[in-house]
Amino acid sequence: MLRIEKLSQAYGGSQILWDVDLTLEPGDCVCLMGRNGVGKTTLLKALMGLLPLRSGKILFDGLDLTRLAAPMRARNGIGYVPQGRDIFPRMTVEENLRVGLVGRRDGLRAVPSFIFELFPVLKDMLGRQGGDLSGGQQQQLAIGRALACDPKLMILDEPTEGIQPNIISHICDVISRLNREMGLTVLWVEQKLPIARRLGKTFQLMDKGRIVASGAMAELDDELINKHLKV
Amino acid sequence: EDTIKVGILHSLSGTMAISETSLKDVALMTIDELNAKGGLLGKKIEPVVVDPASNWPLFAEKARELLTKDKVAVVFGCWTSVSRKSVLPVFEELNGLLFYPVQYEGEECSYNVFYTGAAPNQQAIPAVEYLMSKDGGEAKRFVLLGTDYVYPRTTNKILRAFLHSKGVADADIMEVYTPFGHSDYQTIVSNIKKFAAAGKKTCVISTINGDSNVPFYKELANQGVKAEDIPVVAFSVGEEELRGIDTKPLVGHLAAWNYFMSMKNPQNEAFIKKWREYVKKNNLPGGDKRVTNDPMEATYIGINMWAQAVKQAGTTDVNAVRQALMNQQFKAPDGYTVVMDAKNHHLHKPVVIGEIRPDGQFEVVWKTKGPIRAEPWSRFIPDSAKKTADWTYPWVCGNCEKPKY
Amino acid sequence: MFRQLWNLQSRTAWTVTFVLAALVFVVAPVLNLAVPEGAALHLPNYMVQLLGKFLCFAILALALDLVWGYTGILSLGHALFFALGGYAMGMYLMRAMAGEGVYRSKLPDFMVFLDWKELPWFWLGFDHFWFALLVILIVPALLAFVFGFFAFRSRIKGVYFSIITQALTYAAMLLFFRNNTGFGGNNGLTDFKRLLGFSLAEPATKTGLFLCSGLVLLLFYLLCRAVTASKLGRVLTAVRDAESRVMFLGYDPLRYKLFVWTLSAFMCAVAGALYVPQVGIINPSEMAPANSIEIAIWVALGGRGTLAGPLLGAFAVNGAKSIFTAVAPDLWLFVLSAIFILATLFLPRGLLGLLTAGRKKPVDDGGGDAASGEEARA
Amino acid sequence: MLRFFSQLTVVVVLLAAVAPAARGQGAKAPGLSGLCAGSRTELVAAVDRLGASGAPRDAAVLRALLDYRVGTDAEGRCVMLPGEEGGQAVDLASGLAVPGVDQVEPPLVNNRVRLAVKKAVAQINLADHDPAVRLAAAQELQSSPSESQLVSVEAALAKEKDSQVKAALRTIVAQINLGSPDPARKLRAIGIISDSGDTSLISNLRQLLAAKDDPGAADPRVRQAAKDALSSLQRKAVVVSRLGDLFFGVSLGSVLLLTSLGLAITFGLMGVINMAHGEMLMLGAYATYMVQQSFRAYFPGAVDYYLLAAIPFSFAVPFLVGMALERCIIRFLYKRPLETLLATWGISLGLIQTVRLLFGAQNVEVQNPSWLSGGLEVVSGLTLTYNRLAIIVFTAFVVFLCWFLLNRTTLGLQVRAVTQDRDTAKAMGIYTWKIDMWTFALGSGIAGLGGLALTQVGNVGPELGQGYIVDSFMVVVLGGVGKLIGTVVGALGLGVINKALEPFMGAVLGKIIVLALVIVFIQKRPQGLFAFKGRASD
Amino acid sequence: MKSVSSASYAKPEAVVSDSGVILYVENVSVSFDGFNALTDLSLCVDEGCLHCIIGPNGAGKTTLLDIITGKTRPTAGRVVLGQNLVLTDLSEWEIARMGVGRKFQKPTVFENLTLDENLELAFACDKGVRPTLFAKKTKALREATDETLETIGLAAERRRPAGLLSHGQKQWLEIGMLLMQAPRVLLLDEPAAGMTPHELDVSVALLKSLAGRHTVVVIEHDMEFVRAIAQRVTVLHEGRVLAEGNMDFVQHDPRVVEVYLGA
Ligand SMILES: Nc1ncnc2c1ncn2[C@@H]1O[C@H](COP(=O)(O)OP(=O)(O)OP(=O)(O)O)[C@@H](O)[C@H]1O
Ligand SMILES: Nc1ncnc2c1ncn2[C@@H]1O[C@H](COP(=O)(O)OP(=O)(O)OP(=O)(O)O)[C@@H](O)[C@H]1O
Ligand SMILES: NC(N)=O
Ligand SMILES: [Mg+2]
Ligand SMILES: [Mg+2]
Repeated sequence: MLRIEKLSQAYGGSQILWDVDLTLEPGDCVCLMGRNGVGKTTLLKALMGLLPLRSGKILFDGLDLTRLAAPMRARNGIGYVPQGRDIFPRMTVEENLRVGLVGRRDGLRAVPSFIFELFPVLKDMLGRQGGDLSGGQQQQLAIGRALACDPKLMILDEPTEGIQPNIISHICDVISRLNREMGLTVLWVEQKLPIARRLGKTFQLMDKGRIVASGAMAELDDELINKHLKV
Repeated sequence: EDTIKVGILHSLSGTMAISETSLKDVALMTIDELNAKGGLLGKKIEPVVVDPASNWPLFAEKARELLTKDKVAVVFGCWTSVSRKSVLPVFEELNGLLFYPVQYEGEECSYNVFYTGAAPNQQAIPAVEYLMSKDGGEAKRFVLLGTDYVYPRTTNKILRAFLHSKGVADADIMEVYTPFGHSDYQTIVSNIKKFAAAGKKTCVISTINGDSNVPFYKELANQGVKAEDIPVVAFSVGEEELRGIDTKPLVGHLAAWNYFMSMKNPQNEAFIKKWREYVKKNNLPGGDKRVTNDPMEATYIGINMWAQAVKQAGTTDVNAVRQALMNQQFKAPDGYTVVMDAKNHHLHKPVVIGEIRPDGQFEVVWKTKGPIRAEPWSRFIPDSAKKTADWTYPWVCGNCEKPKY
Repeated sequence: MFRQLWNLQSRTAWTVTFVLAALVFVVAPVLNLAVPEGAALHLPNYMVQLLGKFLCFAILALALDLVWGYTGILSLGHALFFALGGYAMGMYLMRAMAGEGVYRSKLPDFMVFLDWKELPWFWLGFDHFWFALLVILIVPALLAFVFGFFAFRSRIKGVYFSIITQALTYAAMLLFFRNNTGFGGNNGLTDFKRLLGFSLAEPATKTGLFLCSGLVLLLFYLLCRAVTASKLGRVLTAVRDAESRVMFLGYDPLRYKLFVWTLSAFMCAVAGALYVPQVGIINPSEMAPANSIEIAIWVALGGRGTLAGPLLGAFAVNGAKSIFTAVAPDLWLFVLSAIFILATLFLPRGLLGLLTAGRKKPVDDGGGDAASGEEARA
Repeated sequence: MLRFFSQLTVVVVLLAAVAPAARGQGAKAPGLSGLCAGSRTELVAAVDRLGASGAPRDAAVLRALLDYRVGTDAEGRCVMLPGEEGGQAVDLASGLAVPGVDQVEPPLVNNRVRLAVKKAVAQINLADHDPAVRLAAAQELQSSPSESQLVSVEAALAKEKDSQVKAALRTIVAQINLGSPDPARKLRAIGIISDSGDTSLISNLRQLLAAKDDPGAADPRVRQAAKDALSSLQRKAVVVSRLGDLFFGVSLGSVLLLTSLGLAITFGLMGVINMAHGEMLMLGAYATYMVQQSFRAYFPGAVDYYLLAAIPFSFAVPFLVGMALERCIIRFLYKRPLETLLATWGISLGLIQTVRLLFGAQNVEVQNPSWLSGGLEVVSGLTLTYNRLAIIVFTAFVVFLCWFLLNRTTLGLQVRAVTQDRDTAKAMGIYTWKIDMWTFALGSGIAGLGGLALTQVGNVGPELGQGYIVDSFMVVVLGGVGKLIGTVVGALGLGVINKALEPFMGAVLGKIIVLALVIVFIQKRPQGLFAFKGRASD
Repeated sequence: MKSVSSASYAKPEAVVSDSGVILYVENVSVSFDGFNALTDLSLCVDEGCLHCIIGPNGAGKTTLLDIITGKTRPTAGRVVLGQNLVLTDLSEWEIARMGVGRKFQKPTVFENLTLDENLELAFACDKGVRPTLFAKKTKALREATDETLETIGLAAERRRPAGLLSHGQKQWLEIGMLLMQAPRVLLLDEPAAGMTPHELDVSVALLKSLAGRHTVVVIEHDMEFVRAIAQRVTVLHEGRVLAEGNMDFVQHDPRVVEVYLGA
């Protein structure tokens, strides 16, 4: 489904990602973990086409994304939930969701109702400015927006940040369900172990710009955690 | 050094480019012509063109540069009064020579400047006299409408004094000013109509400058102000300005100048022909639509007179040329032999009043018998009435009340 | 004290400063006065005057950079303060030649023209240089202070601030255009004769004014250095980046903005006062909105958020203008236009960025340099 | 409108009348040869004679005089040349055709002659069979009736059947009678004037009240009646004048709006500090000029409709230029929005100079098509000019166009997404570069439409845009950046306030006050009229 | 109760609190265009206490901090610091000078300043214009900076502009700025968001060490974290207090479970 090969990335002089390899099979649900500043967000942005690569290759569904611009990637079925939500602050909730529709391949013009079932609060807030929402509401909106474009692969950057516990479970359930039932592939950056354990089928551990460990979620043991998630 | 350098100081960009570019062109044409005739004192004349960009301090800087760096023998330039005021100290300090080709408000007479445009008594006052005459419609009520700057202000001040002297009451005078670049004349035209509805013959004396004229005349035409009913006489609208306007609805409105392109005489025909050829040869923008106008004629006169004076003096030395310019005569395109006044550095010029024709030219409806002498110091302004401009012995001054020597 | 001064900037920066100061204070006067005319190295008078004018523009650019580059307040009305300083100086110069005008009147010529019988109240006192000096130092700064106080208090920011400053200078321009206002209308004030008894036509006076401008520029430059290198400078940058965050740290942004804003206006006024005797005229077109925009252009071209950049920009743009209006009167606008466009595209950190290429400095409004290449890919 | 049509009719009728004369069938008309007189006094006298005694056909000759078609030919005969509809020259003295004459030396026609002709034509036309022509003639005579006309006007009144014409004639009689020494006639006249509600007659009443050497005016009844009539007319005049101000305001506002709409898109929505906006207006205006010139060259018959054809062109030219600029320059600057100021300033300089070199520094002429010339005098004292009415309608159309594109298509949504967060917009599948390009081009194109409108009220020169840039930015910012509705309200508001102040303050002070109001207003609403509120606003 | 003058240089020492309560929120209501974000909310925070506020998304927690710090003005009610200082009368920066520091939910740091400079600006000292202009880099400042950088684990990045930090690093920097400010009351909006398990432990220790000397108000959704630190917990829901007490108490409140914690 997704294959990242020897991806390197640098901001100006300082290299952040070093030969990252990552492969996702259709229906995978991967948790990407790592300390602050190891390059998780950078990896996702590079994957999304928002940062230029230094070297490496990205293949998605047999398509070479490496030279493809971000919008094409979105239109090819990658949904992105950025870290820090990045809601369009001066657009209403509804407009934010409609922006999500732009990337759809089926040209649907109305926001699918399952999003409101998923996040009922959005329904109440449809006319409100995105920037006025509370942090957690924005996060829900960001996930809703990404779902609106009917992605084949969802990449989520710490999507549970700032969300109330019961909704976190709810989101986990939904994503798992989409993953299981609709075959949605998921790449999820997560810091919180319980959530990661609950959600992820496999994990990838990053450290200093490299993938340092990976495997089935059950294999994530204290040793790895101590080694790569502690200072 | 086998050339004589002359400076040309006209804005080629910025707001004034619209008017001044033609003056640069006609200056170059005249210089070409002189060079074709063999130049001056056996040398070619080399024009040094600079662009002061409608920026007044830049005028002063460029003037200084022309005089000191390029060491030009003379400068032809400026349009607005403020640009002239800006360069004046430079010319006086460096004893340069400036020919100023545009009608202006007077109240000035510099040793270093020769004024080839009209002073108020060579333009404004005869125009108003004409409007008050039987032929001009016997106007009784006057709207003095201008752009808010010194030329309109002064001209209107002089006119008001003049009108008072003719027994016109203040109630019959309306004075209105607009900012530079004003483009919405709805209210003003409608007020003029109201003012004119008082039953007395009303006319408008417009000193609106430059670009504002187009919107003004368009509004005038569209609100149905006809020249027969409310004639507008303008002092800053010539053939060049009319090029931007559809003149058919404006037929009959007037302008007062010292020259019109439509004047019929051999000098003018030759002048226009030369201009047409020059435009064609140099492929100037506008092509065969290019016209001549009063400041262009004044530029042409100025350069020719200067050349004659140089020949006469046998040198380009400023003091000698200045001396030689006194009483210098030139057969001008206006059909008269114009004379540089022996005393006040202003040209004797005929006053011509024209009515706009449908083709954008002016029909001359009145002119003076011959050239009249300029009065740089208006006798209608008390403080200036006392003044004399006389650069000959025993006065030797541009603005004093008694002889210096 | 001295140490503090020394610590203001790097050693290279000091070297550059000294070299420039030497050029202004030693080389230029020597080349102008001591080297005989005609010699290859002679610096002609008009060049001295031209450079003097540029020095004033450089002060202006410096002043704008202080508010725009460091504090993020883009003023499109700075020419107003410049012109006000200029007018105050002009009024003094007019009064200093009372009785020598065209009408030999105590009043300035334009007042005689308009039949005014006595000086309006706001002209009183200008026959004294010290008074004019006080006005130059105080009035524009005061106006800036009052205007700034209300604007900053209402938390007017970004383009909104830019536009009301533009409206302010535009309104002032129209006001000064009116002959009735009492500042000489469109013609402004001109035909000055002497400053503090020195004839303005004398080359020595001009050289003196040039040196004065150079000195003031140097002082202001060091002052700006001191301000921007201080903690206050960092607060300003912080205000630019995240004003509300600054408040939650306990700083009152209003006072900080007001401080630089007023300081900047003050610098402009001084520049204007130095400018007027050198160019010999002050009139309302100095307040035209386009003039203020041009200052921003100098700053942007030179390098916003640095101190040397704006100086460089002011000299480069005005120098280019000066040269090309004479060399290529029909085409100079294309040259200028090309300079602006190319510099924006290829010198994101301005001319200074070109000179200091390699050395890193973070760029504001979000990441900067990366922009160009990245879009192209798409 | 009425007036417009009646004028048209006059022209048509005159042209029809010329035809027989031109064919040389006209009778010998004594006095007609005076029309070639060298002295203006003689000329005017000849015209006056024609007016007093003339037949409808003579009106055509008078018109020909104004068209410089009457004059002395090479053989010294006074000849009238045929008009556009063709025919032969006619010797006015003999009434016979003089074939072969195609050039005459016309007498000097100036305003004095023109005025006399106008009056004479009006007098002749009072007997016209068409009521519209008669009405126009009567209205013409209203402007300065003289005692001597009383007889002929009363005669016409007696014959007149059309009520409108009757009323007009009665007013003329009343105007003349106002000067009669008889108080009773005066009173009657005042009554008629008062009933007519015609505010242009205020001055007649004023003169009556001010008259010193008129014994009839001293009569207290007359004075009272005159005062009452005066105050009622004056009240009406004030209302008319306020309405006028409102119209002027809306009209100025719509010009402001048209010139700002493009900027509301490029700056308001996209955030480009577009100093080249004025030049897009200018390009639109020059495109209009070019279309006019092509029509003149290739479709001279349809020249009146060039303006309609110019609409797509004045949109397309700046649209394409905008597109090119966006692709070559602007797009590299989205992450450094402040620097767009510098680049667009450079663009602006370049465009101005390019146009100056191509078309010259001088203004070029763009004509109001005949259907946009003149105006509709709704009541006396208030003329709504057609060009400005058209601009108001056109503005509404352009606003609708913008509204539709931005709110009824996803363009608006995508533009806003792109400006608010470019990266996220990309990640949502928005082709940001396409959106940028189309939007900037659209804004430029809309500005071009503004330029088209400007050609109808102002001048067309290379610096045209410079005069609007300050106002445009002010309007957009005043309304609230990014709010189309704000731009609309801001522009109309500024226009109306400006025009409401102008009668009291004059144009200069009025403008200063408006600027001051803008400054104060922004203090109250630091984000413009239609501010973004809420958390995201800072 | 009389508010001390809102003089610009009022010092935090002026705040008196002998009752042991440092912060009173009295009957505060806020509405935005008719939407009631807070409704008649009252709350006390004890001096030196580690007080957690939890509640569903949109409950009004951040809005409450906005009210306390002066970012938003209440429609009704007031906030009192100590016993005598009505915060709702003061401007944001005055409140900050009174010793109320805040970390935002979305990290906000000065992107163009280095970490050092960010911390320097936060450092507690006279923040008037003149003192700032003549401020010197004191030893106290240097020590505090070093110490803080150590605490937040960003010593290696100290000379980099803050804009180049990752999301989590910015969170830490903002906490560091709060520490430098040494406020009397620390208000932290979701400090644990985006932290790794280990970092969570660090911040737990940090906050605990602050308690006692400072009053700490924490908003969090991470129940582990709250459980680890909270001395008192207030649950907000739809702009009102739903429950209050210690962690155990609220955790078992069925209403809290229903609207917030979930099964
Ligand atoms: N624009 C930039 N320029 C230079 N360096 C950057 C830039 N953005 C991020 N970095 C650096 O890149 C590294 C990786 O950042 P990234 O945001 O990918 O981390 P992360 O793994 O997502 O961390 P977190 O868990 O805190 O979100 C960090 O050390 C950061 O300082
Ligand atoms: N300026 C505003 N305009 C309109 N609504 C607002 C505004 N500010 C806040 N709100 C609304 O008020 C409610 C409370 O928001 P607040 O940010 O305080 O929630 P919160 O408790 O912090 O939530 P979270 O846990 O998600 O951060 C939300 O529904 C939000 O949409
Ligand atoms: N001198 C003039 N017309 O400005
Ligand atoms: Mg991250
Ligand atoms: Mg919150």
